[in-house]
Amino acid sequence: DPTERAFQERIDAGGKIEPKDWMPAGYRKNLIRQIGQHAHSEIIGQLPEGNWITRAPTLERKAILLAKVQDEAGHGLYLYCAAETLGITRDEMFEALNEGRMKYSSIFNYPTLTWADMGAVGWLVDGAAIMNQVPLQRTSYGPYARAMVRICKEESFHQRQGFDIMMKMCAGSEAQKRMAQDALNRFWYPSLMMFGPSDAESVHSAQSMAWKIKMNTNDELRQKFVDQTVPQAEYLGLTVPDETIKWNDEKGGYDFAEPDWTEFYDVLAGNGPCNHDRLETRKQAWDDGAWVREGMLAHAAKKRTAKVAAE
Amino acid sequence: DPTERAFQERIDAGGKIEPKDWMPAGYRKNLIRQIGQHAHSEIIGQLPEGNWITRAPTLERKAILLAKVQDEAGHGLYLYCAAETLGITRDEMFEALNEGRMKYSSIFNYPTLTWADMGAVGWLVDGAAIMNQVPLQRTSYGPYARAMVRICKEESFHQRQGFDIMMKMCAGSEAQKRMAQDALNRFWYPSLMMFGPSDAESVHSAQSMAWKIKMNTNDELRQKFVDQTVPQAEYLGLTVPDETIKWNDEKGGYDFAEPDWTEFYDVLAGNGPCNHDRLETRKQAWDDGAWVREGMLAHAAKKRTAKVAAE
Amino acid sequence: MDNASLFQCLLRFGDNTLVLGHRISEWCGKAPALEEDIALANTALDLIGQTQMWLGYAAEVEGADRSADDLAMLRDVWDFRNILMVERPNIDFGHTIMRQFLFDAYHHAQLTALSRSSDPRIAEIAAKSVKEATYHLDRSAETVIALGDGTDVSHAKMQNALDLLWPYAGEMFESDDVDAQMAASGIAPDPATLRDAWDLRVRDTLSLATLNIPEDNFAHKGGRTGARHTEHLGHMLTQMQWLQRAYPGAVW
Amino acid sequence: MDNASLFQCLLRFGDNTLVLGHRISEWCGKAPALEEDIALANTALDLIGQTQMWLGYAAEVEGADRSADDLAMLRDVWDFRNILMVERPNIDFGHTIMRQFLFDAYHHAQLTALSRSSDPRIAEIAAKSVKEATYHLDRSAETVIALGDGTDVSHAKMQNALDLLWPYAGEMFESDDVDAQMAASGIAPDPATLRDAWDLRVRDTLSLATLNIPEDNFAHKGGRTGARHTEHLGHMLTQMQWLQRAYPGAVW
Repeated sequence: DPTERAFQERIDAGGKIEPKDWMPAGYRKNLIRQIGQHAHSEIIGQLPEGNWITRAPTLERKAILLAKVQDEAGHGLYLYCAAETLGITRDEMFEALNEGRMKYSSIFNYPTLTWADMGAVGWLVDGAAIMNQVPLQRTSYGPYARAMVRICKEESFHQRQGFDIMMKMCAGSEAQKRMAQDALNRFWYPSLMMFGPSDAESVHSAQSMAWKIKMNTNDELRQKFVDQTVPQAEYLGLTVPDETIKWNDEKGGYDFAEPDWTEFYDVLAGNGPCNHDRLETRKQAWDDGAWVREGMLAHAAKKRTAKVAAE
Repeated sequence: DPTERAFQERIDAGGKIEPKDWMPAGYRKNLIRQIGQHAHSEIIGQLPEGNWITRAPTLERKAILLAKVQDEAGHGLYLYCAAETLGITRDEMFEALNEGRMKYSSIFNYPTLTWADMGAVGWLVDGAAIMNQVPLQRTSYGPYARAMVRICKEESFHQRQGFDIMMKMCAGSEAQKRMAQDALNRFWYPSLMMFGPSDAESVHSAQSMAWKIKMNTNDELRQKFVDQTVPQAEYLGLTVPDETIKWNDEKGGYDFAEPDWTEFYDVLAGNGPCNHDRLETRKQAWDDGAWVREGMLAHAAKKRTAKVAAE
Repeated sequence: MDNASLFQCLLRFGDNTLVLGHRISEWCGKAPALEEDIALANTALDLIGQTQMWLGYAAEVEGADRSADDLAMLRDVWDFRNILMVERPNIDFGHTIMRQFLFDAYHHAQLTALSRSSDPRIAEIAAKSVKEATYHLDRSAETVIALGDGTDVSHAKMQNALDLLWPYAGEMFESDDVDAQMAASGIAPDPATLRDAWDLRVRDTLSLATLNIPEDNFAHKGGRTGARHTEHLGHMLTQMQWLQRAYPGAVW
Repeated sequence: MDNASLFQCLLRFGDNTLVLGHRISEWCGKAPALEEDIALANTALDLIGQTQMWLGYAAEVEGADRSADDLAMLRDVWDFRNILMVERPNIDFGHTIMRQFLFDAYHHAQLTALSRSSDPRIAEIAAKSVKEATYHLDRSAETVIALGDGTDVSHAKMQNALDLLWPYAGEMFESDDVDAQMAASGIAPDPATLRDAWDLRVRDTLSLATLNIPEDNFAHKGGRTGARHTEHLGHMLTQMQWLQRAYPGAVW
């Protein structure tokens, strides 16, 4: 098919695809899935951090956390807009999320149990997210790539803030150090899982990479994340909860243990520690908010009618 | 009317009226109002204390408080049963409460703000209640009098527990003493109001006293309460928030300032600090519980049918 | 004018923004629409920022070696000086936005007056804050109008919110000795003087929202003097102050 | 058998009753009927009483000069050893009573076995508690049956509660080194051995209640080891521990 070949050549040459351009149905479908899932992750991702906003230890920490979840909602907004250029509405995506037809990152199905988790989420979870997102600034779909540029700038800021919390905890009291270690213990493997299973087992990988929707293999990114994070843990005086971790001179990176992929598939299947609560919270918010959305629409319609009548 | 005269003579002679006996419509109506109001007060009275069950400072205090609210629910049960002998159902009374057609004691429209309030409620509020209830053990309506006997035994126990909390607070840290004084400051006048306005202004008094539904005047009981409570406050090292309080040798009691009756009527009119929240909590509980009550009734009906079929 | 009164006055400013900011922050991730999530987080953020300034200055004035965080995290209910309205629970989005509007209309008038304070520090904080308050007021007024004049359901919910909150509005205009001292020395306006501007704005907006202002002007009070808060504040503090109470002296 | 393991074992007993007792106590004054208010208060009271005994003994075994109250009021989430199910929020009466039933059926079997413990103190506490647990189980089972076999609405709500809670039941029967030590020394049964009695009772009751047991036997865990509680426990502690945290060392 010459159209399809021309499309692929344009991508190979580093060109951007824009909303009005022709694109293969699979490209469109995969992008909607991927951008939508990313957007949903920003939205659901507000909840584990929102869980500590009301318990933030200082006014400054509360302000920083508020600003962060506000950014996340903003990222959600950019991403939903990017997905909407592909012919799906935000409400359709919300409904797909609420009904379990669309996913969000499995990491947000883990609970935040102490203040140190606010540090660990920023340091590890945002850190892992950035590994994924930085290359996506060069993704082939224009609106997605441009959204990523804005998002990456803020995410790296969030990661630094998370690391700053960890530094404070690790320089603090015994209880704070214990909290920090406990947070690392709980978030280490779930963070590794964020990159997805080894590419051999990943369904969408080869075609997505050809289309430049996916820029690196899962294993590449995971390795990069481990290589970046292990020295940071050492700097903090924390122990990565993996006894097998060891520098491998030959490959120029760390050897490390695989996460428990059974747990990963359990979480995907809905059996993560917080799947039910996270989704229930969003559904409840959506249902409780119906009268507000309807009221606003009705008022906007009245205003339009009044304006037309006045013209 | 000879029937009415015989009725009054029986009361005057100290006899008890029982459910199946003839009684004047006004006697029945007044008793339903009074017993119902008393029952509702036990039910609503659970809420200000329930507010601190989840924050009780020790396991023992939590257990004592739980036992107390359990007693109060039990008192409610006795009293609703007593009222039911007069030809009204508990559900009818609940609905009248929820719709504001029946009242409960105005004291429960005041908030409980610190742990010392658990002491003050026991000491002052239960103390004032007992002043009212002890003579009602001799009231003319049999079921009411018998309910009062059981209730009084437990109430005086509650009052001692409340005083015990106050003693601990007053023997404690500066903050605890301050808490105790603050609780007395907030509960003193509302407790005085519990006896109702001066009898001159009280609508139901004269007839109720003739019928022995009411055994003492409001002012008598208030004086008795003040005379009992002022020395207790002194013993605790607390200051009653009334600069005019002074022993009056001539009357053999304390002189004291009247509470702000405007506030009393505001609270009666629904403008107390907690009227809205208390009633809303009960309505919500009643509405949320509808499916449970209906489910239980439906199951009981099925069991009866099955039993009949089996016979 | 004595320092104790100025301290009380600053607590009243700072506790209002602290407590309302906290309430608003409870919405995180649960608003009716993404735009509202963002707007609520933004409002909470502004209010917490203002709290840092007010309580920071209060701590200096007190001179008892306490910080803004100490004031926020280590006082018990009786020492809080916010009005009762801001500690009311969120209940639903209608109550939340109605409370916000009633407060914003007051806050805007108050900060406008405070930006002319004889105390340069107060004038400076108010000048910064009034820009945020203007934006908050525009937004909450707009939302109240949209929902009041939306569907029958949204109208009923907004009327219900107004009826419930109205008795908590009057406390904003109460005055006492502290206010008298502040007014006399040109530090802060007597709250009673803010009522006309507030009335005008509120009546105008609620009329556009097709909502009826309750006739009863009974006003709950006890928050800004600390005499009697609601039961809700204590529950809020169990969350807000948890970490500082559980790990005293730790650095976060 | 070392003391540290016995301490852990006792925390597991005491934290279950503490946390569930607290959850139940949240119902105060809000139950669907007066009789339920009384029954729930009674259950909470029994559970808190049992907590005093378990944590009292735990504190002695630890020998670190802590009291039962210290253990209840001054540990943070990670040091709690209750199963996740008991820290789940009440949600509604259906969830509350279903959770109670699933726990009571376990608790009854556990206490029956513990009343034959080689540790006389444990045997004594269990013998006292098992009478209460018997009553709790009779009552919660009866209520589950009535509501499961009540109206369509009550049936649906109970099925919903069962579906949600079922993945939290499996943790009750998990074993680890601590349990192995306890079982070896005859102090406490291996939890796995309690499953048959529990299954029998639960299947019998749920069948009478016309409810379907979910087929998926996935089990959440992390509570009894402390590895990973739910987010709900931390919020509970902000309330439960408030006074002891805010006024350290005070006598109440």
